[in-house]
Amino acid sequence: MTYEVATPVYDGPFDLLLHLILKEEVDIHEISLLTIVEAYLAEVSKMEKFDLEVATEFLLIAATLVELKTRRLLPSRENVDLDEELALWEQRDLLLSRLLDHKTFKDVAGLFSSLMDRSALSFPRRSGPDERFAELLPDILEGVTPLRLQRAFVRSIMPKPPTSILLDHVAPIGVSVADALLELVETLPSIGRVTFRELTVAIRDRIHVVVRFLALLELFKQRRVDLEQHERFGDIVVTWIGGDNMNFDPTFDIDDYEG
Amino acid sequence: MSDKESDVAREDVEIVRALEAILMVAMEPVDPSLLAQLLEQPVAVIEKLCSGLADAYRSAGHGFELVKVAGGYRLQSHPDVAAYVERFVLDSQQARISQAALETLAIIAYKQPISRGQVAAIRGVDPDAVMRTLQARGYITEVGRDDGPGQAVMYGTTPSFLERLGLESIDALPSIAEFVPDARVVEALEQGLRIVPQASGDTEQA
Amino acid sequence: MSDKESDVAREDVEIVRALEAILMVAMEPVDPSLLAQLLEQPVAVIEKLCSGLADAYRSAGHGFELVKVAGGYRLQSHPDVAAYVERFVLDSQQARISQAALETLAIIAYKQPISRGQVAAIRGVDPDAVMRTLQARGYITEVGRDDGPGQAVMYGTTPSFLERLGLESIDALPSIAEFVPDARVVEALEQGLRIVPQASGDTEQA
Repeated sequence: MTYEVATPVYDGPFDLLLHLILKEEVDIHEISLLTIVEAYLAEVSKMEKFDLEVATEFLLIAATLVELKTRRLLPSRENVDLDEELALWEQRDLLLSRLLDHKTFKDVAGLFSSLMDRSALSFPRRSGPDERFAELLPDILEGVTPLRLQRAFVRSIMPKPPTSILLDHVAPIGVSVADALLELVETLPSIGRVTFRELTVAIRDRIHVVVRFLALLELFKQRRVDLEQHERFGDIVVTWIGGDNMNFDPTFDIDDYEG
Repeated sequence: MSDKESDVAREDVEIVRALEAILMVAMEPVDPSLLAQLLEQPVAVIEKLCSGLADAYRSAGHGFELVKVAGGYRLQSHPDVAAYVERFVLDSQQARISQAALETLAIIAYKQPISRGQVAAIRGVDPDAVMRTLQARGYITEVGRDDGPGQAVMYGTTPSFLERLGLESIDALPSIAEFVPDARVVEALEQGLRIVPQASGDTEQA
Repeated sequence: MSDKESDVAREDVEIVRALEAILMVAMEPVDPSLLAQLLEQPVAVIEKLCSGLADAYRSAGHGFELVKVAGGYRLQSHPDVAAYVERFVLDSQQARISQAALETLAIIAYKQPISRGQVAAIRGVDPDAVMRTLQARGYITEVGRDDGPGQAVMYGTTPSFLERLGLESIDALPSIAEFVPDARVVEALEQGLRIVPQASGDTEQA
């Protein structure tokens, strides 16, 4: 089963997610949450003006999607932690309500468009008082001199200073899951067995850790690695089981839409 | 009609003429309470006279109409003859608004006051550029700051927005409940975001 | 208001409605030849219809009238109810020019003839409301139409603007030539801000 994802222009990852879920002929199992997560990371990295609130929202949504994906990939456990389970349901419900909001406001936009089209057919009377009332009008040019006018002109042609926030403390996200995957495929076979903590010890940026974790999940799905976690919050042991044969393109299989 | 009533009606004629004259020199919708104050009449009387005047214009078949928009009364050209007026007003500023801007405006209109981050959470994209355009057009404005620790700037719609949509007030918008997606959509979304893998024997490909 | 308004010949009804609509939205008296062109009628017919409309308004006892001033037709408030209009004008006008209005006036003074779209491009915000105020005060006026396909209305300053500023002619305005190269520095100093090397010129455009 193949379909075009690139043809329609999506207005961001939510639009894409909504489209994928609501497109009935597509098996819902096929939905690539990873694509959406990557779209979010791309959104954050291309943000014109870094806004912590906006970035946090995106990362929260991305994290929820990661968790949902993790659940589907990993076999269900027998002893489920109730708090953890509740937190996940809460996150999922939040995401669900946002998707519903998104859909709702897309429909409201249609109403706004038709209201605007209708009101554009009438033009308001806006002429103001005519010259018979001129002497009643306060002199708004009181105190305005040719020099002030000149200064106002100079000020108006100036580029407005962009309101910017210092970004020194925020590292740009420069790594995609595909990149992380390539990196792992290059290093893991020679190491054989390693813990996730060791794999990420040199990474200071949390988002890079997330990206690397997603890459590991991909390898797990492709049966190139085995993952073990002996206790909750315990370290994850990664074992390379892909053999020495590197004759596959590790990026080829990432959540593509081939059935 | 009794004599008393026709006396009142005669007195009203003067008020109605004054109303027409004021609306003729106004540059934006005129608040009924200002009209009430200037014409020394209760607001209810002003509202009644304006609505009567609007009816009179309609039945006389004028090329203009009296409407209540953005909380005030204004005279405007009749939509029937828009084609002629458009020829006259060639550079009308009613530029078309993008789909992204409409969706953003929809969110702000129903959820105001709302921060940029909250808009982003629903839109799923950074609304910065679109919100600056909407602000430059005068459809939205900063209405305060959030009480929370971030003290995010909160946005709301303006009277210009109401004028652009031809709405009397924000309450004239239909209830958001009318737009809530139907059960089929909700079900599909729940299924798409399900936590527990399906019980059926099919293989999970994620 | 009265049945007399329906005196106009039936076949002219559409033209009369269009005429009313155009006069309702016009900011300045409209030349009969422009009306003739817009409504595809001979000038003589337009003159006759306008005069008929003026009579109809008079006999219906409206608070507005249709008059011919400065060679064009204009709807205006009726002198009978001028006292109410005066109250409204006194109550609703702002006393001092806003920063936005001053900048808009400066752009028009230095760049005339200029269209509203061009002013918007420089200011980065819609100057519509501000320009209407300046026009209503008689400081700027329509000076023609652009030759381009849009035929945008072009604006310029008025003799009363020059008089008010004590200028012989528009050429007597202080030169801006020397400011243009260093303008960014001047601005930065004024605002007490650091100069950003790659500050882009169109941050307002989205």
